[in-house]
Amino acid sequence: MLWNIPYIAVVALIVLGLYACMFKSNLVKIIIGTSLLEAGANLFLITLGYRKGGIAPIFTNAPSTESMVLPVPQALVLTSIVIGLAVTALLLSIVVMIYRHYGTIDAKKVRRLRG
Amino acid sequence: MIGSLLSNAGVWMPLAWLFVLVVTWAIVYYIRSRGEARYHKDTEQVRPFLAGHPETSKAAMHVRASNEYWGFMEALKGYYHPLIKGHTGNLNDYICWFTCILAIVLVLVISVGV
Amino acid sequence: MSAIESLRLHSPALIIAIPLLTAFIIPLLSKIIGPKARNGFVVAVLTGVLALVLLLAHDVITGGTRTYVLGGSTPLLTLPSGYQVPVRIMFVIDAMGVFMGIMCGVIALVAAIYSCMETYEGLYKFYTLLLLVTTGIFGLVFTGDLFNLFVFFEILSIASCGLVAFKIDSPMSMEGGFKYMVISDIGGLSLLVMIGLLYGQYDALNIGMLANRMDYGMIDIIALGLIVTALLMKSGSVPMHMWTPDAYGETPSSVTIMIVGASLSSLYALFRICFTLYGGFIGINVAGWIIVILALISILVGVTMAIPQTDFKRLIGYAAVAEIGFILLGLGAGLASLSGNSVDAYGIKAMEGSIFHIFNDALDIGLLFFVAAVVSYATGQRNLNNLCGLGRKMKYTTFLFIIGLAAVAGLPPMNGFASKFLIYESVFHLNPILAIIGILGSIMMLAIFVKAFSGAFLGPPVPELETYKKVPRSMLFAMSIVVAIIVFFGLFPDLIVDNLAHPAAQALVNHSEYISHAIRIGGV
Amino acid sequence: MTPMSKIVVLVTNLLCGFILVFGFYVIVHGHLTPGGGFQGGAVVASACALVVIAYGDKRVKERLSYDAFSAIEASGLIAFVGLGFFGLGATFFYNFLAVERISSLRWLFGAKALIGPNPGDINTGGVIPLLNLAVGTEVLGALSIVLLLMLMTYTPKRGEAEIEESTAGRRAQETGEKHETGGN
Repeated sequence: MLWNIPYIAVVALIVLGLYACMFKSNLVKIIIGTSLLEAGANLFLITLGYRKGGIAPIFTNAPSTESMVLPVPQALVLTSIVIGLAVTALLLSIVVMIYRHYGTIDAKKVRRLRG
Repeated sequence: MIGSLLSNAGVWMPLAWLFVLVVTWAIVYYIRSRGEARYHKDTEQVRPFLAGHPETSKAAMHVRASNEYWGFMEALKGYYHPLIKGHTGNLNDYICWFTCILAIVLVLVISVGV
Repeated sequence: MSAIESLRLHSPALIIAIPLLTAFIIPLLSKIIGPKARNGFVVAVLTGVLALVLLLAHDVITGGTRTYVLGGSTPLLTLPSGYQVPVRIMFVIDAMGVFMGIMCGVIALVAAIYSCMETYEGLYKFYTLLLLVTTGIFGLVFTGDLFNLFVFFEILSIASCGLVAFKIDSPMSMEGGFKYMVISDIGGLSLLVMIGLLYGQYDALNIGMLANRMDYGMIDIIALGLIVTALLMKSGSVPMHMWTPDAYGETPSSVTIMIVGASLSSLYALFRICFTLYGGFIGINVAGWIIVILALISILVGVTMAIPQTDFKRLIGYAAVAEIGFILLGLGAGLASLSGNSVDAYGIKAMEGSIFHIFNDALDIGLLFFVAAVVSYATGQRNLNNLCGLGRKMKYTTFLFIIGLAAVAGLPPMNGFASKFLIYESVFHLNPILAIIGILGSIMMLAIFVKAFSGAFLGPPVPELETYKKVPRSMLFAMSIVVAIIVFFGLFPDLIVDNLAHPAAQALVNHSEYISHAIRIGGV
Repeated sequence: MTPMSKIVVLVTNLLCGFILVFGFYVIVHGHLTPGGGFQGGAVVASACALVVIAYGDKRVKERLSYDAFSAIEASGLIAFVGLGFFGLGATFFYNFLAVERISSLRWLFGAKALIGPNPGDINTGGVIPLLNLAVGTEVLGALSIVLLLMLMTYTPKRGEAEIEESTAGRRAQETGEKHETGGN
C-alpha cells in the first residue's frame, strides 16, 4: 500500500487543479489551478522513475553500494518545470494587463468575447 | 491526364470544367449581344418606379450585414437562443466542456477497447 | 562533400535551427539596422527556410522516410553499437511530416511579407514571436520523439499566445490571449500525463520504439482517450471550440494565419498519434467514430454560429471551426475504416482529402483574415454593420475576397473544392449522412461569406467611409501570393494529391514502415 | 515600490556577491553536481530580485536597463544554437569537444569521464559545460526581464496609476481599435 501513495497524491493534485480551473472564477485562482495540474503531472513523472531504496542519480562522489533512481524522468521534469515557469509568468503578466483594462479579474466579468 | 483528380467514385477535371464554363459564357454573351441595345445608363430608365413616393437615399436602403439573414435566425430562434447563450465566453465553462468530453471519450474508448 | 550535398544531409536540423537563431538575432540586429532592412532580413531567411523544406520534401518523396539523429556521429545512427533503445532525440520525417513542413514554410513566409507594414511599437519582439511559432511548428511536425513533441507543442503555445495578446492596448486581445494560453496549457499538461503513462509502461520515448512495444493494455486506452480529447481541444473541435473565435478575432492582422497553422499542427499531432502509435489497436475505430461525430457537430455549430456574428474577424473564426470539422471528418473516416496495417480504398481517399484540406484550409482562412485585416486597416471599422460599399474603392481587395470566399466555401475551380470533393466522395461510402451534412455545411459556409461580402463590399458608397487609408503594397503582395497558390492548387489538384497527400496517407497507414525507420539497427 | 530600510539595503549589498558566485557555481558545475543552466540562472536572477526589492523601483529603473538584459538573453541563446551549429561536421548538436578526433581542443573540457561513481573532474563533458553557460546567461537575462516588467507594470493606486490609466486609454484611441464594450 505504501508504494502507491505518491500516485494517490498525483490523482489528488490533478483533480484539485481541474476543480480550481473549472469552478473558481478568480483568474489568479485559475492560474493556481494550472500550476497545480502541472505539479501533479511532474510528480507523476518523478514517481515513475523511483526504485526502492535508490539514491539521487549523481555520479560525483556517489557511494557505490546503493542503486540509483532512474535519471530520465528527472530530466523530463526539469524541462516541464521550465515550461511551467514560462507559462505561469506569461499568464500572470496577462492578468496584470487584464486588471488594468477591465478593472476586475473575475472570470464572470472578463468575458466581452462571447456569443 | 494532367489535372484530373481521381476519387474511387468519380473524377474531377478542373481544366475541362473551366473550358466548359468559358464556352457557355461565350454562348450566353453572344445571345445577350443579339438583343436590342435600348438600355441607356443614368437615364430615366434607371430610376425605380415608386408610385410617386420620394426615393429614399441609397445608403439608407442598403441591407446592413446583421439583418441579412434576419428571417433565417428568426425562424430558428429556438435553436439559436440556447446556442448563443451556450457560448458564455467564461473560461471556467470552456474547461467544464473539456472535462465533460474527456469523461465521455474515456468511457467510450474503455468500454469498447477492453 | 559539396555545399548542396551537406545542406541536403543536414536539412532537417537546419530548418529548425535557422528560424530559432534569427528569432534571437533580430532583437540585437534591430538596434543596428533600420526597420526596412530588418523586415527584408526576416523575409530572406524565411524564403531560405522554405527552399530548404522543398529540398527536403523532394528527398523524402523520392528517397522515403528520412531520420536525423541530433548529436549522433552520423545523421542516420539511430542505434549506436551496444544500445537496444534509441537514446538521442531523433527527427523521423515521412511524407506527412514534410507536407506539414511545406504548409508551415509557406504560411510563415506569407505572414512575414504581410507584416512588413505593421505599425506596433516593440515590433522586433513581434518577429521573434513569429519565428518562434515557425520553429515550434517545424519541430512538432518533424520530431520522432514523444517528449520532444510535447516541448515543441509548448513552444508553439507560448509563442502564439504572445502573438495573440500582442496588442496590449486592446482589452479584448488580452482576454483572448489569456483564454488561448490556459486552454493550450491544459492541453499540454494532458499530453505530458499521457507521455508519463506510456513511458512508465514501455520505458521508451521514441514514437517508433513505443509503437513497436505497445500491446494496448488498459493504461494505453486511458492514454489514448486523454490525448484525443486534449488535441481535439487544441485544434478547436466543437464543444471545446469557444476559444477559437476569441483568439483568432483578436490576433494582430498579419499573424492570424500563423495561429491557424499552430492549431492545424496540433491536428497533425492527432494524425501522428492515432495512426502511428495506436495503428494496431482494435478500438481505434471507436476513436475514429468519436472524431467523426465531433466533426459533424463542429461543421454544423461552426457554420450556424457564424451567421449572427457582426464582427468580421469573429465571423471568420467560426468559419475556421467549421473548416477544422471538415478535416476531422476525413481523419475520422480514415480511422474508422483502419484495420491493422491497411485501410479500405475509401479510407485512403478520405485521409488524402483531409490532409490536402489541411493545406487548403490554412491558405483560405489565412486569406480571409488578411482581407478582414485590410478592411479594418483601411476603414478602422471591425463591425460589419458600419461597413458599406467598399467594393467601389478597394477593387483589388474585393477580387481577393471573392477568390477567398469561393475557396473556403468549396466552389469548383478553387482548391477548397478539390479537397472537399475527395472527402465527400469517400466519406459517402462510410455513411451517407456524413456527406450530406458536409455538403450542407459547405452551402451554409457560402451563405456566411455572401453575408460578409454584401455587408462590407456591396451597396452605395457611404459618406463616413469616404476617407480611408491606402492599402500598402506589401499586404496586397502577400495576399496575391496566397491567391496564386489557391488558384494553382485548384486547377492542378492532382499534382499535390498524387505527389504529397497520397504518400502522406500511405505513410500514416502502414505504421510498421515508420517503426522500421525509427529503430533501424546500427544505422547505415 | 518604496525602497526598503537601511538595514535591508546594507544586507543586500553584502549578500549580492555571494548569490552571484553561488549562481555561477551552479551553472558551471552543471554536468557534475545537480544544477546547470536554468537552475543557476534562476539563482542569479534571485540576486536581481533582491536588488529590485531593496532599492525600490525608482533607483532600479535608472541602473538596471531592460535593453541590457534583453541583449544578454539574446546573446545567451545565440551562443546555445551557435554551439549546435559547430557540431555540423557530424550532426547538429554533436559533442565535438568530447571526441578525441580534435586533439588541439583537448584542454577545453576534453578529458575522458569515468563511467560510474567518480570524484567528478570538471574538465570532462565536452560541449555540455559550454551549453550550460549559454543557457545560464539566457535564463539570467530572461528572468531579470520578467522581474523588471512585473515591477514596471505594478504601479500603486495613488498618483502614478491615474497617469498610467490615461496613457493606456489614449493609446487605445490612437490605434483606432474602437471596440464597443458590452460585446455583441
